[in-house]
Amino acid sequence: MSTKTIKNYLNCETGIMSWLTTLDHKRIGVMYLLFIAISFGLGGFFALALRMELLTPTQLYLTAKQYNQAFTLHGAVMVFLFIIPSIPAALGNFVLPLQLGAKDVAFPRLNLASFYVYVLGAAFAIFSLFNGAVDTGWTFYTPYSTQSDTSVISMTLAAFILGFSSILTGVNFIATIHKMRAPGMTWFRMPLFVWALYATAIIQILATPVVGITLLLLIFESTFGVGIFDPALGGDPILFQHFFWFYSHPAVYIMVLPAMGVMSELVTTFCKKNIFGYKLIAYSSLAIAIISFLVWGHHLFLSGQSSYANMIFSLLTFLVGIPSGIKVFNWVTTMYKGTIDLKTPFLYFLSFLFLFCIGGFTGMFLGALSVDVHLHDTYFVVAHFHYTMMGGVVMAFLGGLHYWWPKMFGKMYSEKWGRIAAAFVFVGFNWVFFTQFILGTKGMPRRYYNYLDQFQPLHAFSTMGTFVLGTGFIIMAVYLIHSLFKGEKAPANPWGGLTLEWVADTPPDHHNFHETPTVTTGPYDYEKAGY
Amino acid sequence: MSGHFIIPVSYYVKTFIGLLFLTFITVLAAQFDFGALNLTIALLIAVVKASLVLLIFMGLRWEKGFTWVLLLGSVVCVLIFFFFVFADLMTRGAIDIEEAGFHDLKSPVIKIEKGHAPTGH
Amino acid sequence: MATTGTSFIKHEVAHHFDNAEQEFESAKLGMWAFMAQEILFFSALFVAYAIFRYLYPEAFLEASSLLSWKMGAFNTAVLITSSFTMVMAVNSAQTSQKKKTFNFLLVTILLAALFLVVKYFEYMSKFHHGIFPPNYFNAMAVFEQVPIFFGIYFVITGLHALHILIGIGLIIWIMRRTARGEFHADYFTPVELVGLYWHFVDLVWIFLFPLLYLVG
Amino acid sequence: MNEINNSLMNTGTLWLPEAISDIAGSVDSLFYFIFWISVLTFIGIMGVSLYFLVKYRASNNKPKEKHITHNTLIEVVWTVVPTILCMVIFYWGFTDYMRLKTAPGDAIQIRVTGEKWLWNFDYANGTNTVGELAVPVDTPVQLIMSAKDVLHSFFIPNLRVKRDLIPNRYTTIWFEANKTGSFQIFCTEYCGDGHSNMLANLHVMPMDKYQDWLASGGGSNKDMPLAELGAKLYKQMGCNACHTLDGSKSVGPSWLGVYNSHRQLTSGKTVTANDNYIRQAIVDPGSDVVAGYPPVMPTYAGKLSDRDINAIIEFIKAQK
Ligand code: HEA
Ligand code: HEA
Ligand code: HEC
Ligand code: CUA
Ligand SMILES: [Cu+2]
Repeated sequence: MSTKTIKNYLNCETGIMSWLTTLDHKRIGVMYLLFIAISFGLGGFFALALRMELLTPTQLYLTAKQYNQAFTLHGAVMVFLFIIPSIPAALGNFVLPLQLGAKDVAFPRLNLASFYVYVLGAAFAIFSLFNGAVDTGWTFYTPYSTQSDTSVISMTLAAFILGFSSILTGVNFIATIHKMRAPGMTWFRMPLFVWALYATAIIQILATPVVGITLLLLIFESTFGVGIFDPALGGDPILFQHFFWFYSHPAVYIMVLPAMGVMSELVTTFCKKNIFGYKLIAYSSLAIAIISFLVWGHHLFLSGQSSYANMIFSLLTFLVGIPSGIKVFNWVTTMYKGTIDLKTPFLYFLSFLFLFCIGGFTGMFLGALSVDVHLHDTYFVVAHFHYTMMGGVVMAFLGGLHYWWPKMFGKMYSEKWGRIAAAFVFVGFNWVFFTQFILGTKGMPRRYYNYLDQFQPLHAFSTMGTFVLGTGFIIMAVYLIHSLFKGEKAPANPWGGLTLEWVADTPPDHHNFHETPTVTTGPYDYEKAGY
Repeated sequence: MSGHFIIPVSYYVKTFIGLLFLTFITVLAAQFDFGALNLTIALLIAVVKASLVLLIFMGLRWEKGFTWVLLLGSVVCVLIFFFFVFADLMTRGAIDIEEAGFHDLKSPVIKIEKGHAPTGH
Repeated sequence: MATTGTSFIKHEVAHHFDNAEQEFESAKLGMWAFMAQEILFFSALFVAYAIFRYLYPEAFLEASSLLSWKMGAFNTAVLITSSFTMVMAVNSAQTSQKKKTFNFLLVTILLAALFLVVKYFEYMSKFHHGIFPPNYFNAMAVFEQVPIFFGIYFVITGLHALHILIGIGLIIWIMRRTARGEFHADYFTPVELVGLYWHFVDLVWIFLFPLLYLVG
Repeated sequence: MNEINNSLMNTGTLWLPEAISDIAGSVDSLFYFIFWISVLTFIGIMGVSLYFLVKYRASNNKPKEKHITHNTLIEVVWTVVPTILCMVIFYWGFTDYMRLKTAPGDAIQIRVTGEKWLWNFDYANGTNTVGELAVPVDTPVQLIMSAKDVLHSFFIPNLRVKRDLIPNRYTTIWFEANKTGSFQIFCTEYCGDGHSNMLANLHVMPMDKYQDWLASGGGSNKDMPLAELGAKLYKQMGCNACHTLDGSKSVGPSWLGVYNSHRQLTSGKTVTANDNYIRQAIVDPGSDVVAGYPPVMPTYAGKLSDRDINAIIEFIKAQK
């Protein structure tokens, strides 16, 4: 089957059609990556637009409606188009079968289908953008969303379709992980990234359908009226919030679990050390996945939900902190007596550690009932979720991207510029969002187009940081694209990683491995490797 | 051979007859009023029927562990969903007594008393 | 188990699998995962149903009495029968009985179509009496929340009917492949998977029937 | 009544605005408790990481050692300690929450209605105000709230209270302010274009002043010149949520140059915006809708006295 040639998955077939009809998980991963990068640019564009408007307390250049559309589209694009597929669908697709020593995912056709479903969903989202946009906030709360005259229907339909793409990816990963492992790869010899994707896939399968049906109900509600969310008919708008967060809370762990998986890979490779507490990290992924189903009500503390429910949800919310903490402590301890190499991906590891801890700790503030009464729907929440999503997930995504970039494209990027960009992103990010914690505790509500004059200095300061952050991303785009054309040729294993993807060629062969690898040890046995 | 199992047709026939019979019982039971038990009885029969379909027609009985985990996992999820939403709904206004005095509106604050459901707009 | 008869087509294991066993098991596992997804998909509707039944019991009683339980019961029997013929089709495929497989599948489709026809008449008679989803509802009802019941009713039965339509499409697809002789004792994965899907559709209806038609 | 005199940014501690009730103070204590736990843990984690980073840099050659992959004691410690801390935080948060939630039986009750995009306050004696909530100091006050159209949320940062308002349902909050002065009220549940302008003022006053205020039907404006009153009402009644004075288009048309101009209506008619037209536009906005705008303006019939309306007309006249 696999004849020894220098052909790899990138050049074994050529022409645009060979990409569009490919069943190769690596190519599908790369196509996802492209779309995700574009989505991030789009979401970032809206972020810049809304931050600019917030430079002054009153109108600068957008109308109230345009501003509301800007943050809605920013949130919706970032969440549904960018962050949910980012690590699983782009990096995961590329890396997972390689790490398992498999030739492909279990259902390559389904994989391609999920990509096209994603594209279809994206098309609906873009359509809604030009068809009056949406101004409901990414949460689509009723009854506002059933009354808004903007194109809520096409945007919810988009989210609905994108949800299915995510479900299909999840189904595929579950089957792949169960059935496609290389000989000798027992469950506890799987890399932790695989464990993380496994836990993620479970949430994807069990939570996403609920948001699907919820959004569908919303569509029916605004077209025919179903009545269940409509207070005028005796329906209950809070029910919509239950339905929405039943998915959307687990969804934040769909985002962060794979990110944590990437972290585990980075810390071992760049510390050249066997991971501390392998099993605990693996189990904590599952624990987080399970607990994530039990806490959605912390978004409803002030919505009119009963106090009993508030109590239960608050209690359970605190439980998530524990497995997250276990992971954090394990990573830190892994560095102990390691051989630490501060390469660009590891810088992102450190950024993640720093920012995610802040994001997580502020989550504790929000989980405490009485404190949340003050903080709910203020900029404190905005800062919290940017610290977890941008500071956590995006940093991990960037770390993973830089880590696997040589494997994906066979080219090295400039290490120097990589570090400079990482510094810009880190500084810029804190600049923008740490400021917002203070704004929030001082009482500045979120989704505000106009604000009190006294908040202006901090808002303006935050906006300035956006440009530092943006600069970081522009530098990154430049050197990454540059490396594709002019980059040095990458060796098969530039970082000295031990997981199976580093055994494959760089870039990998169309069939991944020339012969199926056999696994005899755990994934991070650096001791044996001589460190 | 794991995975490939061929089940004797007689199983299917018996299950089929059982299902038809249970449908009949469901309809029959609905003709009598057992008061609060009505729903329980109907659901109980439905669960038995569903289990028959799952176990025999869908072959769950012969499936391996993980399929069970998936299935039970999803059922547990549904139960969590039910349980927590009801935990909210049924206790609204319950520990904050002060709040309980104010639901003259037609709203699902707490359950509207039997016979007092508001009529007309 | 050898492939019997010459009218069958030998199945090629996809390149990324080691053997047919692995291929079959992956497919089946994937399908079960998908079933789990389907359960959650419908669950939200059941939760909504439960809540409003709990809040407005009288309205639900009244609304349910506007439905014809006879049609519901008939359709339940139809679906159960179709589930049975489906399972027989799978069994025939497993034992390389091409003709039988085909015929059982055909009967399944006919039953599915019968279900939809009954459903059509049911909808029509509702529309005739002004029973529409809430925005267009113009029937006489004592209780104000009766439209909510019908809102849920139309969404849930509508989605169920959609699942049946998709099921019919899938069955047609495997019928064509059966006719070509692709399924036999060595390879019948698609038949079995479509079977799983079809039973799920039946499963949902098993709950819908008493909940919607027999409130009381 | 004077403008807000207590700034959120410049009072209180570094993080939180001034607290003006006992419970608010207790909430702040919990806030700082979590804050310091977080800061300390954070410094711990970062400090240890930094130390490792420096000590175990690849360039620091070090002897080959057995890799440590387990240490049951430490793993148990870092599971159990956070668990305990979390439970403390939970319990504290929950008890304070219940205090925030459960009003004493003798509280003064005021009804609050939120609608796009203004706050209505109804007092037991029939006094009705828009955008101005007056309460006595050191007295428990309970707000019984509901929304007219979509969700809103009532937020007084200085009191650390907030709660959503829902159509067709009542929610409540209560507080006992211990300091007089004027404080900011926000709407914090997104409710559309005017969301960020859906503001109101809380005036905490001594009991006797409060009684006077109530008796005079929500503060007397009798002595104020019309145009000045109009300017006040423009803000207080929430007209500014939809109408600008600088000619820029918001939810509704700007008031700049409206008076006596020709208005194109959706019905196709053109009318002159004279006093009668403006009065009609205020008390029955649905009757003449200006072309190019949605018919979303709420009616002010019953909320504005004749004198108020005259005052607004004078104010609109002055916008040239
Ligand atoms: C990737 C995304 C992500 C992640 C990982 C999290 C993680 C957490 N979030 Fe967050 N959250 C969001 C995204 C995320 N969140 C979003 C998008 C919203 C708002 C949506 C909207 O309204 O638009 C939100 C809103 C939100 C709210 C509602 C706020 C409100 O609207 O009033 C709450 C309340 O409890 C909350 C809590 C938490 C908690 C407890 C965690 C925990 O998982 C954090 C756990 C981690 C740690 C605690 C740090 C590491 C632990 C240690 C080092 C151990 C030591 C710890 C202790 C001693 C405590 N989040
Ligand atoms: C993954 C999720 C994610 C990410 C990464 C971000 C990133 C950013 N977000 Fe966003 N945000 C949300 C998710 C996210 N956000 C959500 C869910 C909401 C809530 C919405 C709601 O209320 O409904 C929100 C709301 C929100 C608000 C609150 C609005 C309000 O309440 O009124 C603000 C305000 O400052 C903000 C700012 C920013 C900024 C400055 C960034 C920056 O980090 C962005 C940095 C990016 C860039 C500057 C672009 C750089 C790109 C390029 C230069 C091009 C490169 C492109 C290619 C190579 C193709 N966001
Ligand atoms: C919810 C937003 C909103 C609020 C609050 C609001 N308006 Fe309006 N107003 C509108 C809109 C939209 C129009 C244009 C459509 C129409 O004529 O109804 C309008 C039109 C008018 C007009 C006619 C102006 C013209 O250009 O012909 C007057 C006068 C007016 N409003 C006065 C007021 C006053 C006085 C208040 C406060 C007491 C107020 N409005 C509050 C939305 C609002
Ligand atoms: Cu009212 Cu926001
Ligand atoms: Cu959450």
